[in-house]
Amino acid sequence: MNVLKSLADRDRVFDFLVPVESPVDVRHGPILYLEDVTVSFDGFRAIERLNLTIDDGELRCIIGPNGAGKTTMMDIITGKTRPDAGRVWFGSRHDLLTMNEPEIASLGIGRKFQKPTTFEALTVFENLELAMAADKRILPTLTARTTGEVRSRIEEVMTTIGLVELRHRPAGILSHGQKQWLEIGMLLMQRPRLLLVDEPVAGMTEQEMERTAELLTGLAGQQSVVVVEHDMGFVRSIARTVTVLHQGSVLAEGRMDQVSLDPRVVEVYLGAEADEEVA
Amino acid sequence: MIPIPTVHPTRWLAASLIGLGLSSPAIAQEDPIKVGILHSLSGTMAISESTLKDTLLMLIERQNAEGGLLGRQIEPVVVDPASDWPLFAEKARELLAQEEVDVIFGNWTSVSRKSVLPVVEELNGLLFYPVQYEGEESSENVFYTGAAPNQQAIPAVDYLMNEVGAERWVLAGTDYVYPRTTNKILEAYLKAHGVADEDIMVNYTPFGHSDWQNIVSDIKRFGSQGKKTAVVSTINGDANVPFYRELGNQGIDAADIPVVAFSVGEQELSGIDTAPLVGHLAAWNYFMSVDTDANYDFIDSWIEYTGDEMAVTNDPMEAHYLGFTMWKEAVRKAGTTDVDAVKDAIIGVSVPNLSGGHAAMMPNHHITKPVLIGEIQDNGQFSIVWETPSTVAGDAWSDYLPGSRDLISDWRAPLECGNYNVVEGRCGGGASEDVATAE
Amino acid sequence: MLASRSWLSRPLHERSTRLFLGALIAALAVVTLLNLALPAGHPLHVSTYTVTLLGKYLCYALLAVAVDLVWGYLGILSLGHGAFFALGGYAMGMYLMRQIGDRGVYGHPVLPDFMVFLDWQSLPWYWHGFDMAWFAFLMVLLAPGLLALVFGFLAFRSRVTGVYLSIITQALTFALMLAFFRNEMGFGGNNGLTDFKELLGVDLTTDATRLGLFLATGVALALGYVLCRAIVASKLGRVCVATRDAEARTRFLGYRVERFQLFVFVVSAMLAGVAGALYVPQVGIINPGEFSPIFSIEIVLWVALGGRGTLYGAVIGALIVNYAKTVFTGVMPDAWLFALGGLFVLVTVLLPKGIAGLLGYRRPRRPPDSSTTPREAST
Amino acid sequence: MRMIRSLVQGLLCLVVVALAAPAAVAAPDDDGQALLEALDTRSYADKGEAIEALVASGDERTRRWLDALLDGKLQRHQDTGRFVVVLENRGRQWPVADALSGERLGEMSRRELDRIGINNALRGQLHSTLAVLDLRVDDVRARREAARELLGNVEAAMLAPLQQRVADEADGEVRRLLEQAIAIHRLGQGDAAAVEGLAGSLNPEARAALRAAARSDDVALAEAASGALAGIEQKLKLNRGVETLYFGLSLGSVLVLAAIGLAITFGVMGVINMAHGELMMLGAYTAWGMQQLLPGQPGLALILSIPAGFLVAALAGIAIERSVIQFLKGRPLETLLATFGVSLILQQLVRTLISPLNRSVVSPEWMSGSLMINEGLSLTLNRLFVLGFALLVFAGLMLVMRRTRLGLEVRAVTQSRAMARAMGIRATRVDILTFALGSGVAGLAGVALSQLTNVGPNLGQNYIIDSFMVVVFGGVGNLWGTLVAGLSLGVINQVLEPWAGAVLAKILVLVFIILFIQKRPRGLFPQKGRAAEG
Repeated sequence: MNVLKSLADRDRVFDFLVPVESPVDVRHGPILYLEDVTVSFDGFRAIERLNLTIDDGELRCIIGPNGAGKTTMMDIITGKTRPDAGRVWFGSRHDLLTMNEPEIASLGIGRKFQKPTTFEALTVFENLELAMAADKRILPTLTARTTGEVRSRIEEVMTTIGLVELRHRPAGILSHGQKQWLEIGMLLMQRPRLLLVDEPVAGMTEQEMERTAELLTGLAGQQSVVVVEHDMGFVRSIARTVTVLHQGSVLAEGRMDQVSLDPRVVEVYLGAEADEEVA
Repeated sequence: MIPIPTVHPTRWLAASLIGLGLSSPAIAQEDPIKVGILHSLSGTMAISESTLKDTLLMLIERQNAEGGLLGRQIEPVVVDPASDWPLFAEKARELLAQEEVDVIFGNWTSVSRKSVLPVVEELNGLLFYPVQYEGEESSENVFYTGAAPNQQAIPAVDYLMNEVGAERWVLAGTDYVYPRTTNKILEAYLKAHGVADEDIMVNYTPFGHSDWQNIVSDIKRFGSQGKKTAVVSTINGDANVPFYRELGNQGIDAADIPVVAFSVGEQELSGIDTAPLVGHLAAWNYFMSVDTDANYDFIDSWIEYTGDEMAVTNDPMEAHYLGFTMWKEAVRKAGTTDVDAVKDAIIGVSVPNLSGGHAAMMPNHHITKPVLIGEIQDNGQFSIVWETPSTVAGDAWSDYLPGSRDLISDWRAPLECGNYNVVEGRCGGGASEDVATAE
Repeated sequence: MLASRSWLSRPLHERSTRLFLGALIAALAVVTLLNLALPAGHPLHVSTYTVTLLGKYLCYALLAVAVDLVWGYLGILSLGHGAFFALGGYAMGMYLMRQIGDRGVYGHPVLPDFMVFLDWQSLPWYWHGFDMAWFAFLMVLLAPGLLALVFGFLAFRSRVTGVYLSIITQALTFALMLAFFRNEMGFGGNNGLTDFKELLGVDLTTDATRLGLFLATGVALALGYVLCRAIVASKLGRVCVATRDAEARTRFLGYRVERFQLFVFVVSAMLAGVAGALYVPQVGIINPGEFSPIFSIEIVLWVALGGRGTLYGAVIGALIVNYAKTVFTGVMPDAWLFALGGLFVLVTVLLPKGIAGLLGYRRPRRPPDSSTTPREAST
Repeated sequence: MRMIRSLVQGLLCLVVVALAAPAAVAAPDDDGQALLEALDTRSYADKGEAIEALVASGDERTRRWLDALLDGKLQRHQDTGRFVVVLENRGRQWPVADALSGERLGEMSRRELDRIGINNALRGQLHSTLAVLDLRVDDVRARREAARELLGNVEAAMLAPLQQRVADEADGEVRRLLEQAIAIHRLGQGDAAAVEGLAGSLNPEARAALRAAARSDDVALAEAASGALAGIEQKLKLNRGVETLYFGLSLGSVLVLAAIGLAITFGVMGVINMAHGELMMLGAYTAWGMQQLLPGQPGLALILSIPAGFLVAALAGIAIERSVIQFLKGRPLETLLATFGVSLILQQLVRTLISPLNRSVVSPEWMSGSLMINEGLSLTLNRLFVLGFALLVFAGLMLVMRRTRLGLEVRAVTQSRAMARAMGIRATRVDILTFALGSGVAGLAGVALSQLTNVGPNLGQNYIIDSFMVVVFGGVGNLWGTLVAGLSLGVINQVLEPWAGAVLAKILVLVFIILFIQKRPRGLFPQKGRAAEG
């Protein structure tokens, strides 16, 4: 008989897997803390002794030439890649290296991919609905109802990302820019403490970029935001502190104007950047 | 083509129903006698069964040429159960319920027969089953024209024991009910004749087993103990080719370790390079090489029918020949194709079989057959080295199995029981209502 | 679960489901009517043979729905669903065997015939309890369910995906087939289980029983369909689709993907088991053939042919292919494989969305054509 | 046995026999007729004596008659009672020659001929008789064969002449064998001294004799024998190991052959080709067809059918690619479904066009029998060839992939179709060629299989599942992976088989694969690229 029961509420079978929903503890310092993180893919060192701290509510831009390890860093933070060495802490309580993607996500770390990934077969509305912070175990998900307050929340976000009138169109038919927005919207639905945003404005028009900039700066404060971006213009428009990655470790860090004067940076990055703009 | 619905399921389903309805032609009264042929024409068993279909078509053609039966033409109804056992049951039902055939000739594997059995009994049909099988069955509606274990296995072992002087025995078979039962019977029989346990090696392999290296070398080892060793093979169909090839290549020749097979006939040999097999044995109730005029005529008409000079005949074909002839006689005797009439009429019917002597239908729905032992020749034929002095009657229930020792089968009145328990003096089968209610 | 009522009843408000159920019920009614009301020999009379045949089709339809649930919505191509079907079938078969009691040919009070003549002394432990209907019916769900649970847990946990997953499901069913062929296993080996007498005390051979089984299958199909619709229409269903199209994304949203996959996989396996259980008493035999990988591939073909990711497409596919098989094997015994093979080729080449793609009616959300993206392609 | 005396006499006059020309013309009053008459009796005992008489007669045609008798080709006309030798005994009409004169008599219906039947006992007798005859021929090989034939078949009365032979024999091997043969006989007589001669011999006959002796009541003899046996068993252990390994490798090589073509079409193109097995079947049927075209030269036919089989299968492959697969670009799943349909069609095609029955493919002399490593261990030739063939095919493929333009293009397309296109590689052409290559290799596999197993419509079905297992286990799209996977699975299977039994062994292997994939979800050698994504 109890076999039946265990089948009935299967989600309890794995109680040990259910994450401990404890608030992030930022009383002592930073919200994100990477120390001596090193990872290499068959020989090639993607990240080497990387140290990085993000303060609560900070907006940080991370720049660097291709292959500097920006995306790899995000993979490590979100649990997609396990580093060979080093420590990664979320607040002072959560050791991210011991958790898998869903656990990390449910701690309140949201991530936007370099290549916008949305659920093409689902409508804009459904995309956001899935992203929304909720009990994400099986039975609750199965029996979940879209209540009025859920709707209003989704509406709200849809207006922020300006996809209201497309709410019932499958994400598959959205333009590149719109997908970017939808993905950002999905991040917002998660109500994350920390947003990792990978090249948010790739393929966006000028005014779209401006709105994105407003959005991100607006977010900063209640949430911490880490932006990886190539577009220097965009970075200048939002950056407070900038970190320059090179060959997997921090080359320089500081305010945009300082950094851009740093000779090494000019050499390894801005030079390359110039080339890129030419190309 | 089948109707691809561009409309809604309901209408389609309705359409399909009508389709099913129409797929059975309306039946008038004075139409030809219908003979159902239930042999796999595709799938794994097509190799063995498709020739049986042709055999029947030939027999029917010949019969019609002679003016049919009871002045009516005989119309064959061929279906393809595709070596798919549940499909056998379904097709049998189709033949009996839809096509309303008067008799079915068919099945090869035991499982297909077992799957058809309930259907024929439920719809009271007639089934003639042409293949040697494990026995342990006697149905009111089935006539077993193939060999029961006592008509093939036991005589073969006798031959090896007495003529060849075998002392150690390898019982190698495919893992299904026929070899299992046959080997059980043989084990009991051998032990009864004082063969020690360590002198018997039993081995089972899956269907279509193709890698025999290990097993053959085991047999070789088992045979090199200084006692004459013989292999009794109930290996089925496809698995034989690689088995014999391996035997030949590992240098086991018939003089050292003879293999006697119960499932290897001329047809199987036609698919094998026989050179390395010369001298290995097979036990059947018929060989193509049997030297009788009846046989030569049968062979000639078969070759004419197939138009293939090299076409071979084999034991199950003869079994169908016998079954068909007996059914014909019974129908003549009864003057009707009505199942019950034929069932009663056929018991005791006796027809000359191709290998000399007569085959008579016994009350247990098995027939009398001579048992022949043949040695494989390089031309894919068998040279008959031994045969039973007279014909042997098929025994439905083996005397060497504890479960069935006390059972007999007699479908004549008053017994009319397929599994009468002589000790308890009652009909133990599901047929008896009293037991059913006692439950 | 009070909450569950709402999500379960959700599909009943959908047009597609209503149409489907309507069609199904109508069909059942028509068949029953034509079978009972009309005299045999009447051109429109549906013989019991046909009824049983349709019953078998409906079992296959339910099986196809189960496969479509995991393939169409979860993107898991299972080439081993025949295993769950067969397990359900064997559970039922074992019950039916025990029902024979001492009416076997040997009249043994407990042991089935095949055990008697291979002189087994006593009933193997795993045969105990199958004389009780409730236990057997429970096993119909549990046997496939547990297998799916263990197998799925391993596979999804270690993120086996795509063709690798498909092939090991195939390995699973293949291994089971070989195992059940072994007579030592005590499941009747190649002969399987057959010669059933009665189910729940009712004689299996009577026309009434056959009609009853047919209707029961119809009901089971209806319920199964509604259940699947309910799942795919729920938020969980959307998580499935999300997983299918962008697994990593779903993880980063905080869903434990492997557990959703496991849940749906097990549900699907149980449905398959039920289909198998209803199949056995109607065809009258269960044997290891049902485990054969080829059969499992055939199931997938039904779904593909009907149109995957639509559920009702699966039903249509199963019905058409098997109806075609019945007709061809009778009408053109020597050539039916050409027709069937040709059918598969043509439909896959000409109708990528299957027959459902042809139907005028569509679900509001168009069936995903993401099957054309390379990533999804190799799943 | 009484035959022995006559045998001895026979041996004396054998010199004549050996030198005599085979076909002499029958003398007018021929005693041959009488000798043969004696053979035509139902009782096998009498036949035995008749044979002795024949040998004793020293008639120079003896050898020819005995050979014919051995093949069941010595027959007698029902009406005329004339003895004939059947030259070809297939079909209904047989060409025959007169047994006495040897002159051709045209064709006779098998209906009017009676065979002079023999059974295994007689066959044994004939073998040893002929062996004794052969001890005299010049060819050393034949003498060795003859001597080996005598192991365990020596009769008391033969001892003297045999020892004589040993003395005269030039060849050491023949001498050794003869001595063993004599020793075995002595042992049979209970002569403990003979044990020495057999100690350390791996020959099964010798072992058999020792075992028999070990069972005897004579304690001394029994102990000596079992002592010798113990030593032999020691040696045999190594043999067993080698044997199992060989079994494993040869099974593995079959798996590799079957899978390697799939590794290309499936691994490289991502096409799940369910018709792969049927392509193998086509290859096998090509081998059969070739032998029909070249009757009497199975060897040549087989060799020719290697390129032919490749061609046929490759063409079939191209046909499939053009007619079906090209329309399913990037939808490999659909390819699974469509090619499954194709496989059904191909099977039934063979059934209708050729026959639902299996076809017999003869193995040429040089491929049958086995290669003797030592008396106790010999490797079956046909499998040895297949093993070698598999490795050759693999090497060939490696070359094509690594060294040729095609290989380069194929790899490029695998990595990134779009990029390859951009670089001007005609992806369509590459697809066709790749598929043709994969199919052709399947054809080769079929040719090889025709030497191991049935050539029939189901041939493909039996291998397709295993092939997929091997490819996936090895890692999709990695040829090395396929090789290693195939061979290792083969060995595992054969190592398990002795104690688990054939079925269980296979089940265990499957379970092993399932668990292994859990550990390494991308197979043995994971590879990047289109087909590897999932």
